Amino acid sequence: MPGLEDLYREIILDHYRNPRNRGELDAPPAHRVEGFNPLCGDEIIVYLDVDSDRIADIRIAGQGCSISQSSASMMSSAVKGRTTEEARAVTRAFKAMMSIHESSLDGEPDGLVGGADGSGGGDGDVKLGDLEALRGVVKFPVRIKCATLSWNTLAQGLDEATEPV
Amino acid sequence: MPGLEDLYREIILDHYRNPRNRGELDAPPAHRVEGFNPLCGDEIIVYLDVDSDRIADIRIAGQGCSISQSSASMMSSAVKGRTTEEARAVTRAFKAMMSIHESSLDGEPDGLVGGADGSGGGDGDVKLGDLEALRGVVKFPVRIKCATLSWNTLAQGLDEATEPV
Amino acid sequence: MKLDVARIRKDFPILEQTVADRRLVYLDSASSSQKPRVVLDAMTDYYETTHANVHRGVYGLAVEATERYEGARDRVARFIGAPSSRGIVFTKNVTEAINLVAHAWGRTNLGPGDAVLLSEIEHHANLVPWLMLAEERGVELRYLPMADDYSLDLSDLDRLVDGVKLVAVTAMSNVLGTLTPVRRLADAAHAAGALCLVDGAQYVPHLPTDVTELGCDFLGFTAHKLCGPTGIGVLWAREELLEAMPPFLGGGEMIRDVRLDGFTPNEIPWRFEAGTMPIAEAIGLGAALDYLDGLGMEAVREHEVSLTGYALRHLTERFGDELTIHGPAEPSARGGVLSLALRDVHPHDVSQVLDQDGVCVRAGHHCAKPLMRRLGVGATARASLYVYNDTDDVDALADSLGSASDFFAL
Amino acid sequence: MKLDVARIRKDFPILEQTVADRRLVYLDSASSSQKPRVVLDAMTDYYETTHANVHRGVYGLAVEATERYEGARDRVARFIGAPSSRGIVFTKNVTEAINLVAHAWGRTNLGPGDAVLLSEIEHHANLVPWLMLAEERGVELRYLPMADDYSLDLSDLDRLVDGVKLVAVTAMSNVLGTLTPVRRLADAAHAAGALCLVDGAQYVPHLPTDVTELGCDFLGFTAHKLCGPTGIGVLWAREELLEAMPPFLGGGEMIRDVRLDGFTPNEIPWRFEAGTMPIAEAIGLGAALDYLDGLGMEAVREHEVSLTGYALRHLTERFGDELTIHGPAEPSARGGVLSLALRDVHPHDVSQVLDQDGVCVRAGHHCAKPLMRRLGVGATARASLYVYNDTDDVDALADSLGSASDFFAL
Ligand SMILES: Cc1ncc(COP(=O)(O)O)c(C=O)c1O
Ligand SMILES: Cc1ncc(COP(=O)(O)O)c(C=O)c1O
Repeated sequence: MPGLEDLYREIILDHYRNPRNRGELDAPPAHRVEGFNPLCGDEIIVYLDVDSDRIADIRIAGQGCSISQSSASMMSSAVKGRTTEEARAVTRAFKAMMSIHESSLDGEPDGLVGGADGSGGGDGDVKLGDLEALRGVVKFPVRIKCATLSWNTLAQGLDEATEPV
Repeated sequence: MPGLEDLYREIILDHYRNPRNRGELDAPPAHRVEGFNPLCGDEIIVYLDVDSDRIADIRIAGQGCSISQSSASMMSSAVKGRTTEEARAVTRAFKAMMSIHESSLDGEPDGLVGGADGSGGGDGDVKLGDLEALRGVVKFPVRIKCATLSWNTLAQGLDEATEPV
Repeated sequence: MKLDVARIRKDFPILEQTVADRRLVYLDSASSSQKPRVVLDAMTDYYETTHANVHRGVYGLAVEATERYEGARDRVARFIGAPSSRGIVFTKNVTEAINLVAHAWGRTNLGPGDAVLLSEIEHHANLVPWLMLAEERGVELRYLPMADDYSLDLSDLDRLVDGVKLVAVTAMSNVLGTLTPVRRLADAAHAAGALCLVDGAQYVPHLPTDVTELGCDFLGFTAHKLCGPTGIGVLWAREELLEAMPPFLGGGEMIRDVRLDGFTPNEIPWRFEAGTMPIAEAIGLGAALDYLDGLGMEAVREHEVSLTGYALRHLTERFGDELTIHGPAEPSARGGVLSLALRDVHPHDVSQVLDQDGVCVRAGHHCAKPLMRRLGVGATARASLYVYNDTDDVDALADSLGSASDFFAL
Repeated sequence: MKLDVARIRKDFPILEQTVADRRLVYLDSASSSQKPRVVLDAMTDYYETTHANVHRGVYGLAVEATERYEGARDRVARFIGAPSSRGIVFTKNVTEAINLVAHAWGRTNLGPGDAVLLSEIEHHANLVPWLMLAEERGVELRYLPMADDYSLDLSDLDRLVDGVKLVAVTAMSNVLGTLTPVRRLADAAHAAGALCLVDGAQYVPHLPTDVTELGCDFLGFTAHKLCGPTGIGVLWAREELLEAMPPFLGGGEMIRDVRLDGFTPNEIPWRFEAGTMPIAEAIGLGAALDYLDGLGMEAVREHEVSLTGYALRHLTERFGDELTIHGPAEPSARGGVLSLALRDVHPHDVSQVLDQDGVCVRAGHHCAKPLMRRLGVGATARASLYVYNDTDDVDALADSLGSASDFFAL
């Protein structure tokens, strides 16, 4: 049985206690996207300010467990200031890291998650940095949803923000 | 295990092969009532000609197994020419004989069948005659519905025929 | 590969019973099959080691229970060749599966002036939901008739299918054994701009099933007829259809969010699984599919064609005109369902005599009253075959029919 | 009479498990209870000796299966003090039972301008069916609020009940443990000319139940929370109400006759049981009720009041302000459901730490999102007690909460 220290790395607890980019942005002009984890009731709200294909600002609101909150916090740091393409690449790389097992739990079934093909999509050299700390979550399949919630919400936000009007 | 001879008494087979009062009556003036056994698809149609509270004539149509057909045939002989009150008394007595177990099969559950209280209702001296041959049916609970089908249909017909218009 | 029936029979505890010193001759699998020990063990093992409610817990047991439940969904998808398990909805039986479609898809897509094409040979499960919809919504119902050789009469198909929005048919008749031309009907439906629902209650347990080859849009079946437990059935549907369907039953699990003034439904397939599902039963169903795949569905089908052929020949030789068998004469055109009429002896009486010999056949209308009327009978005595039946069972049936014939001789 | 928990624990095979050398501490019975061996044996025995489809066969097995299935119905009627088994309908879970009422009774009796009174503390199973009906039919939904002591606030009852056609409430909250004043609500409903539906999912497993004393018109509950199997639930209703209700699901068994242009429904209760029912599960449910009656429901209730009292005292002493317990303070006013908030540690994280010690509690919204919003939380960690729990389990919970508190200390 994997131990708690596999899940709750120090850096995760740090992001949980001191979340980065916490708050709201005026929407509009910012995009506001909500994500739910029906399993546990977690709610994430992502505010995105996309300026000519670059994430000029991002804010995270909502509530959730240490994993979903720290993942959201790390995500916000990882994509802030990046282009939407770069943000999408990190998302794919992160979801690839998380993709093992997600199928058999109450998320998307087999092979329908972006992750698997993302990892074969040439994002091999994306640096995950701090996000690597979340790798241990894979050993706790039911928590994968917690870790990916903010990323799925971000992906939806990027789609909406870059949609031709 | 009760044997076939408990169920299929000679007199039953005789009524089955040579059903009495088989046929139809013009309705109106006669009353026509249908009964179904949803278990096996048996259908009985009873035609009743009730003249000032007496069953002047009765005819049986429909199709069914030896038990339902012979029971209908015996019933028709038993009530033809009787007053509706007498017919009701025989019905109660017959259903009392059949009442064991009917509850737990797919008919009316516990204690809601007329039988039980009918037997306490002073019909103790009603002579069942040939109908006694059907007593063995009680050992084959699932066939009780076959034996009572025509009687339930008769009861409904008597209610309709004697309803104040 | 041939089935080793003697070995298979040992897997089914109930078949060890004797009745009046003879072995139990169970010929009612079309109504419900018996269960091999592995299926019962899978469920008991689940309860004894892993039970917890699924999808809602972080703790180990709940995670494991969820994995086993969702694993059963994947297993079902594989068994019927479904492209993904997202199209697999668990229900309590195939009846609920068809009602689900009638409610969630039917009420959204059908109104006055719309038509649904059924057939005369359907089980009540594929009639009553549509009759209810017809009554409520003024939907028109049309019926493919039965031909005199017990096949579906397609001579009028073009006219009948014209303008319908759904063709809903059984893949195999539970009374006649008739295999229907599902692919052709699905293609005709699609050409007419309609969808095709298949009632696979009798088909899936007995033939290799591939939803892509069948070409249908919805397929329903039920676990208790294929060595699985009672209490669980399956609706498979093309994912795009499920995605577009509103929920049917409301409650826990099928929601994403609930407020006092409204709710947001969950993703498919969970959108259609309200409340605590038959968890142990899903696991039992998975074990049943493992068991059948272990035998090989091709082998199962071969066994049944050959045994049905034996039964048709043997019974016809022995009883001649005394015995009518309502169903196709050609074993390859049918399943192992033999609806018998012994002279004018009522099926109920036939079954009663057979029961004395431990021969279990079903007497009744088999939940197909319109078909009974079409056949001009009130009921039939139906013997149906499965993996654990062999020629001894057929011989016992024949002998016992002989006794019934004698007993009721004039 | 006191429960002999040590002996009871031996009846539950799953409780023999150890996690990291410690005994399994199962505290999630509000979600689903564990099953005693007698229940598993009853189902296995049924499959191994008696299985056949019910209500349709003349042969011995089918008759016996029918008797066992209908016997389970009688058993259920006795357990809840129902005047007869004609009012007992088997469903797949309580969620389906409530949906059945919303469809068959609701769609017949409720339209625009009509109102239904629910409460803020309901499980989604008693919210979503009514939300769906409200959306479809323009029915108005009203809510009894929760008071700050976690009871239902009845101060506005007269106004709220005025003009409603149905009052639908839980008898015990699955989050707070609150027992609601069912009798008073039923009387208020009747005085207002309305009916009263009770969601007994949490009540029936834990307290002696008598529908006549409760005074309600409909009662639903679910087998898997009272030592019974998954896959079966119960709707009890007053017979006159069932008699007047049209069918819900259509198919075999619920009909009297079917024609190509219409059908005649069967008598109650079978009118509401379409298709092959969870037969083995009904028998398992019967065995579960035998088991509980063997313990004595009065004794079960006493045990839980005393254990809940112990837990409330013990946890409050040990954790003080660190731990919030969302629910009534008085054990006699509640069931053994303890919704915990440990400082600001997220329930998901609490449950994860507890799982390491083999302590199973549920973290989440418990299918009561409106109540979560009312409590101002996203989720709680819920420990719930049953007949096999004792003070050792509560102590293990407390110790493990201590670890969680340390682990997440700033
Ligand atoms: C109060 C209450 N109502 C309804 C339900 C739903 O029960 P089921 O999921 O068995 O339908 C539950 C349990 O989940 C409950 O606690
Ligand atoms: C062709 C067909 N459809 C539907 C059903 C209904 O199955 P269930 O009762 O499991 O819903 C049956 C069996 O009874 C069947 O044979």
